[in-house]
Amino acid sequence: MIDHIGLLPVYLAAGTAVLVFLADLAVARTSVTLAVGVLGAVGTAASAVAVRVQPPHRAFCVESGCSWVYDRPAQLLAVAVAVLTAAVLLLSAPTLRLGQIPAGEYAFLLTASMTGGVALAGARDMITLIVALETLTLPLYVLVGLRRTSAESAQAAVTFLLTSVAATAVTLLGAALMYAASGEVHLSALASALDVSGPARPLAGAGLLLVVVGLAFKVAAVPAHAWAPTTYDGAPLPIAAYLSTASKLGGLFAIVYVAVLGGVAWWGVLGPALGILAAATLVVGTLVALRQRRMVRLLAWSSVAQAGFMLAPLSALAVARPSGLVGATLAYGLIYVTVEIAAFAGVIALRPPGEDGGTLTDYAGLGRSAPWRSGAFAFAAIGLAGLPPALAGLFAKVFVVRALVNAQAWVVVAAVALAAIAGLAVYLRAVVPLYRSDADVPGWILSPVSPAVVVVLAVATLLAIAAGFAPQLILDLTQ
Amino acid sequence: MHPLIPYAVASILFGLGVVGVLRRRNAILLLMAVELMLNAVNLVFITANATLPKAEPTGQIFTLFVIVIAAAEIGVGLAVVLQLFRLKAAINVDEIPLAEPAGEPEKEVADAG
Amino acid sequence: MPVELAYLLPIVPAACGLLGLLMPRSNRRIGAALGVTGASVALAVAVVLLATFQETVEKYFTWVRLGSIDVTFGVLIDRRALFVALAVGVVALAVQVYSIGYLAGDEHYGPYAAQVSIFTAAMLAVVVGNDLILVLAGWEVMGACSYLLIAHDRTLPEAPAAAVKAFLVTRVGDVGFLLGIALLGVAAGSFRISEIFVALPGMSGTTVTAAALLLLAGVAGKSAQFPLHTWLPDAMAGPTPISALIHAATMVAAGVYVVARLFPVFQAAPVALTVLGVMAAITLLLGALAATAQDDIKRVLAWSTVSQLGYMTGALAVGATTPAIFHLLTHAAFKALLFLAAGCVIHAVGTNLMSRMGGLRRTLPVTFWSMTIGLAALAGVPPLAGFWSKEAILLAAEHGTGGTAVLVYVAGLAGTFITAWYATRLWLKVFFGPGYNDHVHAPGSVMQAPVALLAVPSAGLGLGIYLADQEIVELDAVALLPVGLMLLGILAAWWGWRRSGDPAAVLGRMQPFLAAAFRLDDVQDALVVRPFTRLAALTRVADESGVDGVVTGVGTGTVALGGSLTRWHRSGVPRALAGVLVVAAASVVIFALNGLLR
Amino acid sequence: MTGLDFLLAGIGLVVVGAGWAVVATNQVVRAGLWLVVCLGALAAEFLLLTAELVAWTQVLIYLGAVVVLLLFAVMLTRAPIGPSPDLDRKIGPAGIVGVGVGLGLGTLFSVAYGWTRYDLPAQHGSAEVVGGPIFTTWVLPFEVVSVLLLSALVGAVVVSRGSK
Amino acid sequence: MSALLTALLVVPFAGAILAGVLRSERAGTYAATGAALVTFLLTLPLPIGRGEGMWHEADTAWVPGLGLRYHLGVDGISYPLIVLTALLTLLCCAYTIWHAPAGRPSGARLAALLLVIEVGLLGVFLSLDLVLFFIAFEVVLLPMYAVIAGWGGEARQRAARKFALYTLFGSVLLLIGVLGVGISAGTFDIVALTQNPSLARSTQIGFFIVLAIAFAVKAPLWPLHTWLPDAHTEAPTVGSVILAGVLLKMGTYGIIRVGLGVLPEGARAVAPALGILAVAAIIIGSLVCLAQKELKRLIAYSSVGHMGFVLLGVAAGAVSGGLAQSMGVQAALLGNIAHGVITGLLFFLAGAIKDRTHTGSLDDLGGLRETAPAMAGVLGFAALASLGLPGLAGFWGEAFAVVAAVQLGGGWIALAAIAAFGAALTAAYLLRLLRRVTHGPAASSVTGIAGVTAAERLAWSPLVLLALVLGLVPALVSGVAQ
Repeated sequence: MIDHIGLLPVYLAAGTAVLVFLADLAVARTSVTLAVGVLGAVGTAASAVAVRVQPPHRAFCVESGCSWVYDRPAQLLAVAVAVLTAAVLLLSAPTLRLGQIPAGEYAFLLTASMTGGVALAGARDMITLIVALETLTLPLYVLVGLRRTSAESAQAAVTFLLTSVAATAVTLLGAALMYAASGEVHLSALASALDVSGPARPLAGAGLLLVVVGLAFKVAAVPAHAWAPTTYDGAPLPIAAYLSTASKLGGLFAIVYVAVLGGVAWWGVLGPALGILAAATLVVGTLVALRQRRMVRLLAWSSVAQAGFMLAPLSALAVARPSGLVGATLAYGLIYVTVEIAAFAGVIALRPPGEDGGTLTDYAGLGRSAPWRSGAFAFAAIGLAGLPPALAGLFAKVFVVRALVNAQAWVVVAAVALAAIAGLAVYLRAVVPLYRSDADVPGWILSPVSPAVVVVLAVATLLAIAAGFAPQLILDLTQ
Repeated sequence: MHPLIPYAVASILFGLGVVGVLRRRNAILLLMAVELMLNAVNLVFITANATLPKAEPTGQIFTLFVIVIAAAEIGVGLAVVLQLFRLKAAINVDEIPLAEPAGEPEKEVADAG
Repeated sequence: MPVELAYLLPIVPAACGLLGLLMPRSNRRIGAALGVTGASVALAVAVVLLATFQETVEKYFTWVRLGSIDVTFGVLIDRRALFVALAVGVVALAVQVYSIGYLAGDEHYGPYAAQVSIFTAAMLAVVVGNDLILVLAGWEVMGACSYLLIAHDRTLPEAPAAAVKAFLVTRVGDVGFLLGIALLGVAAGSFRISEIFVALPGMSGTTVTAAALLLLAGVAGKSAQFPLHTWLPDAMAGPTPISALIHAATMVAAGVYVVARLFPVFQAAPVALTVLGVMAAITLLLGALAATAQDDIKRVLAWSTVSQLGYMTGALAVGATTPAIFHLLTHAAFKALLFLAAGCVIHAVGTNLMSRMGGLRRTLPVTFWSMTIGLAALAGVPPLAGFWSKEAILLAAEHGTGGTAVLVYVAGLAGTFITAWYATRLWLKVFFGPGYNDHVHAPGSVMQAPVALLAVPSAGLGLGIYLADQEIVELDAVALLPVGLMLLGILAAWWGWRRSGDPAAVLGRMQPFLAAAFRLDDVQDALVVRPFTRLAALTRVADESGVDGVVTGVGTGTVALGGSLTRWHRSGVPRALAGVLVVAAASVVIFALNGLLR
Repeated sequence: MTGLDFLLAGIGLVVVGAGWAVVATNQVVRAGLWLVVCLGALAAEFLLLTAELVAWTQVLIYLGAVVVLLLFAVMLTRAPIGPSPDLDRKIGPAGIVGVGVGLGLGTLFSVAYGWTRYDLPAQHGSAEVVGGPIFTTWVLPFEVVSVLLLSALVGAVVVSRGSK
Repeated sequence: MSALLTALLVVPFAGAILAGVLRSERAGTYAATGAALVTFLLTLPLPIGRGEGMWHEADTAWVPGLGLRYHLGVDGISYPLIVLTALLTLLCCAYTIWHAPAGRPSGARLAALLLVIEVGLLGVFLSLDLVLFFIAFEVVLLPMYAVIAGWGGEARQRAARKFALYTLFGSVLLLIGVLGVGISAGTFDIVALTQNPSLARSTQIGFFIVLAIAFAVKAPLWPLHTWLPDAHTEAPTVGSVILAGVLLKMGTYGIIRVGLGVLPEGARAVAPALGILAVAAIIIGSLVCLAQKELKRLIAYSSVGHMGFVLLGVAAGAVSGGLAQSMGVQAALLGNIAHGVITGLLFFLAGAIKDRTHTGSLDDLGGLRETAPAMAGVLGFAALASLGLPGLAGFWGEAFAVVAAVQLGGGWIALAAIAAFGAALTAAYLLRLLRRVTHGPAASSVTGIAGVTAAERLAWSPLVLLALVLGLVPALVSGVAQ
């Protein structure tokens, strides 16, 4: 008998997708479609909150484990993805109003991707995990390319697609090797089964590592990071926002599930590997971001660096209590998505509807003509830099460094430190133009910002502020 | 039978797929190469499933899912590639830049501690 | 009479000074009132205390407790201190009164008077202070005030430089002074002089010697001993009353006085005394010789001060503290007199140069007579003040044992001759001979009065003290030797004047060299000033392009690295694919090797 | 070496050869056709490994759908029928990585399995054997995949339909 | 009383928000000044009912997951700095009412930022939890950056970025050190850690070095000082005043409170190196000043020298131990306050001069006492105070840093001697400064400049007074510390 309660969020998510589609067919009005989508997403989130996680709902269990476990992390991811989808739908309002993008399909694809994300939340075996991830990713190929008239958009889509399929192939190979070595696909079973003694041991290790490398693509971590800037920059801004928040968060959780739940026997290998990955990601992402001249590319590269921060604590898997490390990682992830969505909302609010992110100089002097939007954006950027007054960002960094210092992983600490310092320079690049007192008036007339965007910007900012004053809440969520 | 044989085939096939992905300029050919990789994976699953002591056919099921995923990806992928072709009349992946075009070298210099 | 009264000695003038600084500079009357009050109160207190003096007493309270050491604020009263305080009071009062006239029409008079008051307070703090930190405070404040006062004159371009020089040179000495105090204080666990004397036997020889030598550095700075004497002549740039103040009873006297006050410390460190003796001898002759060749009347007096200080330190070097202080007092009297009188002369003829003076004895009778007394006292003509104190010193040196004593004695004898010579030269050149100046405007009574008053102690102080205390000098045959030398000097000068109108002519080619005081200024410039300015410039470059260069380098390096990484990513999609696949391949290969090697 | 082994090896050779052709040929269309051969042979391989259902699915979806799609795409992108010179980059780096992966995997497998022989389980690849779990244990991914396919469908349509 | 501590943080923060949102320029500045005034008044009753150790504490859990507690407290070490902070902020806010910088964003924003900085500073001086300390430490960074970048001179962007990144480098080390200490000691509570320093010697040394570097950047200690001159030269007057007056004190305070307090063993072990660097800072700072041509840059470098004295005291205190009871630490505290007051005054003057003459180059200045005697007088006073003239605030810190070093004997005496010589150099460059600026004939740039305005008199006189009072009654500072 299947425990349908635990699956409720997935059903609602899928239902939302279908509903959106029908709504678009019935009443072909952008606002209606979006409204349905947002409501569905919020409903999904609500159900995800409502469903109990102590003790977790389980479903599809065989003796080697369950495919679906709706526990605290699952709830976190489900809620986050749903809420982020709602936010992105709202952010899309100005773009869709222009009518160049078919709202129905757009909303459907987005909600389909959300379904993947929600499904991923509870997935506890390789098959469901990978299928869910693909469901999360595949609609994005299309969405990224939806700025029909722009070649950049198409290029972005192709880049995203090709890198993605290559990465997927690697992940699948990894899964196959693990299966060949252990005969298991359930993470709970892999935890012990991967501890192969005998000649097949390297096979298991290689499989696990390949899976992680493949998943690194989803969080845009080095080495699978190069797609992000082009893709973000070519995609419609809301989709870029989705890619850098929901999709990235999904990837992060996938890595955590596989590495922490499945890879118990290999923490000694995974830890250093992830450490190297994280360090490289931090350094490359930050330093390259230093040289970007386009806003979205800067954010993209910085989000690469942020992935580094998220992965960094896992580098201590072998030496420290994993719960603490995972807690730090997830806490950082949550705070990151909050501030990142705020940052993108700010960008959207400061740009004309349908436009791309533009260059940094396009933002010159906006601090005076649009103080509130600029202020919110600046706050978000500072949050990403991890400094007061955006305390949330600071705490996020503190969580990470604390975990690392606790594990005495000094090398990674050094990388984190460097990234933190140079990171400030990066985000200053993004913020300072807004407040250049010698700046001439912006070349285009600052358009009135859509209320939908304002809502997202305001809520995200308030959440960030709240998280700054009560970081314990975040910690409680991630313990 | 000796599982090493199909495994060897799978290994070589995957290698070939990698070669193709890294070598091909034409996006479609690139996708074909990816298909090779995926099928290599499938062969691994099937072989493993056939040799493992466990009874249930998890490997085959995994393979089925992989096939479906591959099909879906190809479908969307080709659509995307074709759109690129519509816009640029070319599907040469070399011509898709990863970074913004090099501008004038930047003046200001950040001092980091 | 309560001894607490002594607190007023430094406090009242200080208060007056601070008030004066806050007063509107335009109002001369308040300034003058405050200045005179401060000085006269101090004088009165000194007189009262001296009159009611019974025995040495110390009164103090804790100023601030730092770590384990209490810094106290208080007074240590003995007869010597009161005598010097008296002298300070007299001279300060004279200067204040005199300044009213001398600075008539100077709109910066207010701050000036206030600064003089603070100066006085500082000196008094040094004199009666019971705690070395308090002494140090007075010591340095005096330096600062001298700086302000010397720089007072806006019209003289060299004034600021002279002021800076005075402050800096003394400050360099103070480095030693501070360290010496620190050594003593730390060794004794307290900065109170009495405590230090108690703890003295317990201290290690090296500590005491080091402390004494370091203190000497400060003394040399303040009391213009070779090699730190160079600031004194330049200090002439200040207004004449300031010169009087600095040269007569304060500033320069401070060094001598402090050595006397801390003499037990120096006794415990014979090395220091030897050094002091050598210093004294050099200073004595150096000053005297330099004085012979000057044309600026104030410079003559200035250099004479240097050499007279040599006498005092010499006395200290041979352990004769009382003669030293004796000479300090007499010198205070007649040198103050001389400066103020010189001020009158300058005021009258409008120049400092003796070559532009002459025959003033008729036009300025009062000044002439008082100056005559002063010069005679300086030269040591019996029975005037200078004679007694100098005799005392020479006798002490003669009776003293060891090379130091001999050195001081010889130098002292030579000194008497030279002193008499240049004193006479000045006397003759200024008051006799043809008069260059037709319209001489006589100084007002405010300026005349102090001069006339000071003539009294200049004449009688020595005799008075001798009568009060016969032991201080014993007049025997040996005592005639300096007198003879003195007469020789006078005759020589007179003879030279008759020959060429300027005794200095005999110096011939030596004159410019002597006038420049053996070019020691240039030496100092070459050995200290220029190297340091060069070093400073060097350090600046090293710091701003070296140390900062590293920082900027790190910055540029980081950005450059970012640039090259960016360039690496400036490529086609295949790079992105390669990223994933290469790493995948690498991990596979690594595990494969691991599999092979197990 | 049993007959089965020979068959596996032989067909394996076909797979590899066709695969090589796919990545090596300088005629786009031929690449597609070689892919058909490769995948077909692979299906045969599956059959030999007693995975009938998978084999037939392979034939259906790949040969029936994917390859056709690919060929259509080739046509739509006006690929020349004849050889086209600038199809590839230098083989060097790609070759190194590819060989690395191939050899690496081969080594891993040979280390893991060596030349041990296994008996193929009978009747474990039939539709009912495989179908059973799909609709019990693996129904969740099955549902999710339906969403995936739907979105793929819609997405393909959205993209292909020219801008309004 | 413990509510008072929180109020000290809340009031300026509220004031900052108010000043930020108020539309009217004037209202904004007045609101800011009002908040600053209230804050200052709130600091005054703190000594009431003080006893041994902490006078008042406020302690509630904030982030249990981090072991982070909202733990504030005030004692003799922190109190003088708290008052100084409140006072200087008040003066600066009031200053902006009359001296709204021309051609720059609104003065209200400037005042608001100053208040935010005050929040951070007070937070640093009040916090008794290591992580809280770090957070407060960070709060100051960006507002100060904004002050420099928004209201500074020509090269402000670069200077501001340099300041931000360089000090962030220090902050990151601080974070690492703080977390390291807290984790290995099991608590982040400064009081508990100070009462029984449980860490092993080697651990202490390691973390002390990290923390010392972190604080040395802020202090700044040579050779980590090069952000300071640029920042000062570019910063607006009030920025420089706050920067030199109290911001640098976070470094020295931190090294006393956290370094010496929590890691005594480590401090003792590293003290010689610290002392040597401090003396190097004194000498090098003074020499650079001797060759400096720009007014504000000169004063900035003088800060390097003066902070050298403070750190010499700290080093001596580290060796002798006994924290606030040791002569060295007391000298350091005295030096801290004195430098805050005097350098604040100096920067006010430098700002006034630059505003009037539009040049900071010593070659173009001169003869100030002819055209603006009052200003020249105050400048002279400030310079004398700065060169450590007894009877003025500067004396005690520097003289007793030397004495404390002598007290340790051995090689420390050599350090003391060099430091004392540095004092002479200090006099040299300050006199040079005075001679170039005030003496001599009036230069064209200073002729016909306005005299001291009411606002300036208001802003300066407290500092002048303080410089004198602290000089005469140093017990005001060292007394409360004991």
